[in-house]
Amino acid sequence: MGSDESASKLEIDSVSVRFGGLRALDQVSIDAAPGRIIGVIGPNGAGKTTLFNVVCGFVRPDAGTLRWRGRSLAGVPPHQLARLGIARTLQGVRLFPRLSAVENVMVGGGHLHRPWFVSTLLGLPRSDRAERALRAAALEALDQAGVAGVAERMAGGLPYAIQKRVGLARALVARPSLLLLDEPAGGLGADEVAGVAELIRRLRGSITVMLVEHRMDLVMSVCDDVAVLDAGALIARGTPGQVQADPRVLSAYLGDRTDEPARERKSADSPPESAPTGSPRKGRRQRTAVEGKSAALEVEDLVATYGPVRAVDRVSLNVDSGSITAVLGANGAGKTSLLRTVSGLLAPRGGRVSYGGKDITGLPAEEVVRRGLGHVPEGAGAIAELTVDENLRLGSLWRRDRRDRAVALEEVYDLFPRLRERRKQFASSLSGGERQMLSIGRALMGRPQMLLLDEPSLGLAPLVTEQIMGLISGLSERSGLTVLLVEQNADSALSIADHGVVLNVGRVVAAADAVTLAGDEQLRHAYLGLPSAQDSE
Amino acid sequence: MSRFLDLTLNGVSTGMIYASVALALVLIWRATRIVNFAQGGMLMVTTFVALAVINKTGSYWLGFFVALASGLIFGALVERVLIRRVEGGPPLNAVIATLALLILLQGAAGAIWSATPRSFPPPFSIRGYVINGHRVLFSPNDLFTVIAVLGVALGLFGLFKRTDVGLRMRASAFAPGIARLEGVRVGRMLTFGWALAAMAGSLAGVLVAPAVFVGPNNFDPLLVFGFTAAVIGGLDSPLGAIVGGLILGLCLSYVSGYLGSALVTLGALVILIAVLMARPSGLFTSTRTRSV
Amino acid sequence: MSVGAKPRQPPAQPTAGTGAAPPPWWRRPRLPQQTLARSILLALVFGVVLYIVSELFGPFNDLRLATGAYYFAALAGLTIVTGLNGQISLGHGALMMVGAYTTALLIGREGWALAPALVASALTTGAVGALLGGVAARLRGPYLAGATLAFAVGLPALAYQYPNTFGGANGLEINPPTPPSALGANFPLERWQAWIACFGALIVYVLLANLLHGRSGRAFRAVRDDEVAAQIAGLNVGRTQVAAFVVSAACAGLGGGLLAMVDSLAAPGAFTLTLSLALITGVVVGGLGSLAGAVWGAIVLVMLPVWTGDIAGAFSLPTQIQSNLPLILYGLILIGVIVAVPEGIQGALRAGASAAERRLGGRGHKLASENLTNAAQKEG
Amino acid sequence: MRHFVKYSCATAACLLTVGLAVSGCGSSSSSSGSTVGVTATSVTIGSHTPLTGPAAPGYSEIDPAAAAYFKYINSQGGIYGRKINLIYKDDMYNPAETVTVTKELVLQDKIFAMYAGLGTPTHTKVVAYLNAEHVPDLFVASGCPCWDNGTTQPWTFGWQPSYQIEGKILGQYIAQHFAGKKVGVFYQDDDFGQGGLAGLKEEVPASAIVSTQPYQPGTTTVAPQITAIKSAGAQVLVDFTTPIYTALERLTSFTLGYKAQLVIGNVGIDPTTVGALLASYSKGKASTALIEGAISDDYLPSPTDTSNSWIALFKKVHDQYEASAPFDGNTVYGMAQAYTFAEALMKAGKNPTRQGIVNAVESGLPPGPGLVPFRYTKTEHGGYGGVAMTTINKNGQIVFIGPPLVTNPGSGPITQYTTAQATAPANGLP
Repeated sequence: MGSDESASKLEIDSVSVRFGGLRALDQVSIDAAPGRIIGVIGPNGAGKTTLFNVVCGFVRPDAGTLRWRGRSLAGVPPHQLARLGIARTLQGVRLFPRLSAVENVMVGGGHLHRPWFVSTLLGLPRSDRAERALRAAALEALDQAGVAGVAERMAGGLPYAIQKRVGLARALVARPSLLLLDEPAGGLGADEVAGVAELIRRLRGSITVMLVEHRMDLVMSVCDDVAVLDAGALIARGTPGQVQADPRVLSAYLGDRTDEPARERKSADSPPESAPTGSPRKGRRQRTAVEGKSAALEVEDLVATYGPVRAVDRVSLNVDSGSITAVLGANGAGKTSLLRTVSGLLAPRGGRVSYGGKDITGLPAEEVVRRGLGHVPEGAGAIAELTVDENLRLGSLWRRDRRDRAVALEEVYDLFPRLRERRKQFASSLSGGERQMLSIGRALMGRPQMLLLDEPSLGLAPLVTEQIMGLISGLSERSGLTVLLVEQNADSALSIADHGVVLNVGRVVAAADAVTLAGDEQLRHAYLGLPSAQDSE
Repeated sequence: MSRFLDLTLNGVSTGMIYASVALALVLIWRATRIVNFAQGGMLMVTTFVALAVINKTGSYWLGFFVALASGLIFGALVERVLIRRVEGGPPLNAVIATLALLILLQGAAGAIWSATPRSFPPPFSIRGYVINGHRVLFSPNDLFTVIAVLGVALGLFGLFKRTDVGLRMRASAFAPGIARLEGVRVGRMLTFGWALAAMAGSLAGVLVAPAVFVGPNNFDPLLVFGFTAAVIGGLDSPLGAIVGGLILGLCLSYVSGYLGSALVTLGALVILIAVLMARPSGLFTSTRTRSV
Repeated sequence: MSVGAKPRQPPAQPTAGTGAAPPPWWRRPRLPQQTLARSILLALVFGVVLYIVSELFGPFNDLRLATGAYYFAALAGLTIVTGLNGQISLGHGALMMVGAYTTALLIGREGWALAPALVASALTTGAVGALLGGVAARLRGPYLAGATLAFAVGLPALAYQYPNTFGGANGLEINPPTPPSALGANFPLERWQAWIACFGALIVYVLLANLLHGRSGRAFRAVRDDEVAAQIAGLNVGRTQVAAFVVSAACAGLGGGLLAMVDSLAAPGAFTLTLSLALITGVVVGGLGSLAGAVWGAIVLVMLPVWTGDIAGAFSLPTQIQSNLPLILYGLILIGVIVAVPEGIQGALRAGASAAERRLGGRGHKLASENLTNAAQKEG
Repeated sequence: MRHFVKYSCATAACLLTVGLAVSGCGSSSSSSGSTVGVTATSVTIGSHTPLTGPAAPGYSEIDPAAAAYFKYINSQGGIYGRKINLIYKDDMYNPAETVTVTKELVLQDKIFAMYAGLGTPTHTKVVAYLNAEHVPDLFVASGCPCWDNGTTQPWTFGWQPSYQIEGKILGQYIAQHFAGKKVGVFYQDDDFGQGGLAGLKEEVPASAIVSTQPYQPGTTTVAPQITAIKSAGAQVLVDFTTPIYTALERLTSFTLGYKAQLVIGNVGIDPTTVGALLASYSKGKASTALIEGAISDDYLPSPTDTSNSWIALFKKVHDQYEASAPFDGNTVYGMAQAYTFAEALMKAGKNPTRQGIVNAVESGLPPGPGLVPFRYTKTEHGGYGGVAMTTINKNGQIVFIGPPLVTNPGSGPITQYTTAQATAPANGLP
């Protein structure tokens, strides 16, 4: 490391990447100076992981250059980076689950000690020596990561936080000069994040670290430099303090973009010309008769897990009939898992869900929908292989009344004239906004009394987001639809919601009516890691 | 030239048979992500059933439809009784389970109907048409074969594209999670998918039976070539199954005619590898990029 | 609206240091630390066991032992590529065929001695495996299954196409090895064949065990578990997959060579698709991904037909049913095993062993039993 | 690493346990002094044959038929008071399996002799073993000339006429009766088809043979081969095929409108089997309409010839012991072969030994149900030495159209055999 450290510089120069019509990275330039810790932040879908994938050779940039130690990285396959002194961790953990922790780490250091194949085959002392040296290095790396005690345990069975550290050790064992960390704190609790921060801080000065993170507490506490991406473009660069104060950054996160020209993420994605009825009001909703309504959905101490991760941790909330409740929180806070558990896609590990007074805990999804609970899934909820018409019809098939199905279809087309135009097209050819409309429309085909909406604004241009929010608000107002809305874009969500709930690491950390919550410190803390009252506890 | 014509026609009619077995495999793959090695055994059993009906009643068409119906029932039964139990486990286990079923079915057929192959009547004449004074290797029965396979393919296409059940099945195949959210009972769709696939397979059985006779092992090569055809076409694409079957049928007919019958299986290997090297997921499946 | 529990993080810090209590005496055999010494010792132990077994057996059971040994070599190869590297192969029967024909040609036509002929068979088949692996590295799941199946069906055609070299449908015959005169004039041929086959299987076992517990085995398993993460960790995924195929093919080739030696033949009828499918069945039923599983698989492949035959023989049924009863039983037993023990025999044994351990071990050995569970998983 | 050791040890222990368990069972009976497989009341013989798998059709009937005949003999008191116990094992036509089941029969079941092991690719792999172990290898069920070598394989005997002999006699008939016509040959690509073709070429001038098309057993379509023969303009079509491929050839020729004088080797002519395969195409006529007029050959009486005393005997045995199976050429084959074995055992005397039965066969056997004599001498182990020409009549029956002819597998002359067939013994005993 020592001598060439001065040259261990990564230069990302005007890199652009397009996926189909989507511009994932747009002329991004970032330099990573030796010995510094650089954070890359930005809302979901900003292009952070794509940036790492470009560096690692998984994605070929359409334009721009990458240089490492002065040499171009173009055409370098991912598996050769380790030898060039570049190591990376992956989003999630992605350990090798059926290898022990120490074996995982040994794989990462494999290029350092390579015995001859034949000597391994015969078990010659030479390979024993290499193996011992590698094992020692791996144990040291595990120790460095603070998890030496689990060396012999199977990686797949380890607690999530431990797995994260093993993943870090797997990267560290290669003695990299540049370490790329993809969400090192994703899915971790506050204490665990602090531990990871400490680990990363210890690397400062010796190697260059670049990290992509949603957890602002981590970014703000360890990074020397922060680069902010939004919609594929670099929008800010500076110290954590500078970035936190930057209004552009705040608006990128919280979605208040009134002072900013709308940026089109999708070339083909012009907003729908005829905005549906109930156009959004910029102010908070001022609904009155809330107390007179009965609770439509009651969630009590709900627990759900994904493998070792406790995604939903004893969450309780009530949604009043006819109201809009927003569930807010950063990436990985457990919002989507909460919805999936309510709608029966994910089996709960504990707790109770009741809807309309009836217990629906653990009911399979296909039955839950028959109780009048529609779920609009996240992202590409539209089935790409089906046409618009088929996607919509699918939503009403479980209903017996054939004639009403046709009526519902016409109603949805009236609501989304743009979809009527494209009824014969495959969903794969739609723009992001149109797909979102299609997902919502499909859920409406079942004439639900309640709608679970998962990040309807994900990856959409602000104008489109506004229209979708307007639509939801309108539906709720006109037909008394109850809505549980999961959103990252807190400002948009709260603009139409009656109530808000903030999740952090699977738990409810705040709940209040929308107006109160919009000004709450707790929300800013959850999103941007700003100091709040809680931290001083 | 007339030889070339004969080989081409022979390729088309055998290709359609391969296509219909491939279709059965594709339907099951799409629905449950399982390669059904028992397909050859299942269609063997339904063909024996059809033969029994024909011999009893003397009516080909009754036997024909009984074969299709018993295929439907048999497929659903296999899915419910066997496949359900191995579905969640390691993917190879399902393969082994279908292999075991194949062995079981062949043993049972040998015990019930004996190893001796039997004659299966063709519904139409097998005397070739005369073109330019030359009697070609293509008979009304071959024409029926082609029409029947295309008909069933079109019927399936219609079922998938035009009916509610088809829509549910496609949704279950492409996005089971979303399908469930829209109230589709995905489990039933899987059973129905197996039933339909077994029906397509049983069609292949009765169509090919006049030409290969009915015996416990007489349909083994059919499974091998049907699977090859499905892989060539792309396991997710019914259209690919038809095209894959035709390509394989034609190529193997030319290989056998011009290079020698010893090279047929080797020819299938070469064609398969050539296609997969150009398109690792078959002709009609788009390769998806892997995620990081 | 109610609010969930307040954030409360249990300290998830792991204990520092190893912390594990020393394992009880019965599971720490004092064995040399050097792999080479340990391999030799193990080979000796196994060798002695096999020697005793072969002495106890009559000639026919010796033949079964030899058959099991060549199945083991092929199954161990399949364990590498399918169990540890995650690439399905339905073509290992054809690879055995390559090995068998190489041995038969070298011994029968070129007059080679058995040992060099077997080594050459492993190497030749390894080379064929490199070609197959090059194709396989580009394919996934059922497409790989289809390609290897076509390989299994297509390769025997070469025997028909070149009858002068490969003997056509009849294949080739070779003379069985002669037991050295030092063993006495009445030394049974089958025992000598069993010794040779077991020696070959033992070499496969030891070499593969070395390989699997070293760098290559780790690489194979890492690529199986996560190709992307393996790339990031510096592994050339394509090359690792080809390497797994080469090693695997070499084992299958040796297995084929041993088959040629034991059965004195190389003929297309012995290497049909049925053999390839039996092999994949063997690894899955034995327990995918461990050499011990391959041992069980070999026992199943040799003994299951015997058992089904014996059971069928206990009935007196009409000829037609009697002849097919073993097939029916075979299918039924396979289905039963797959449904009842999806992890295979070795997997079931491990689960049973660790359950028994937990019950016996009590609190003092809690950590030890945990180690066992992990070790068991690690073996897989 | 320790785990590896531990599991290895565990595996070794398991192996040892399994070994002990296996060694416990089996291998207990060893008759001291007397001949292996022979007791005062029984003679145990063994056979390998495909009972399941692609090769099973037809062949799987032979050993059960023989077993039925042995049961009949046993019910008549056996041979010198000994019952013949035939153990036949399924080898699925897989040579490696043949080796295993043969050794099982010899080592574990302690058979006195190998009897009617079926198939060339299979049985060739155990000839060396059986000879080395001095196990009589009687009446291999295959027409390969490779059994016929008393010098190098003193323990092995063929039974049916070799494919060459058959080819030669068929070839002579073609050369005599269809002189000047173009001949096409459709044959199975193994030693059966190749042997027949080689014999044919001894007699038919090379210039007359316009096309020879092999097929692979297991192939689903023979159309490419038949179109080649048709376009070569062959006027005489010779089939060295199994019944399934005879039927496939007939169907394909029918589709193509290809008409030629048919000549079909003995293996592929059995009218019962072929007729059953073509039954659906008969349209009211005899199911054998498509092979009517075909020239063939046989060395045994036709199963449809109920006036023949042997057929009557075999039918009686069949109806008594194996009634559910069809009565066809395979049945006659199996029973005739069983009769030959009974002859040999009888001739070996009251106290049969392995060498004794070999000597008995080498000293010659009466042809029994056969139309031609056996070629059994000290050096010749070939079995029936010829065939008689036949044709299929309107009723689907085999009709003899010429006297029995005999020859050798080489280039020896073809001569007539004039001795008439013996009458079957009433009690079935030689």
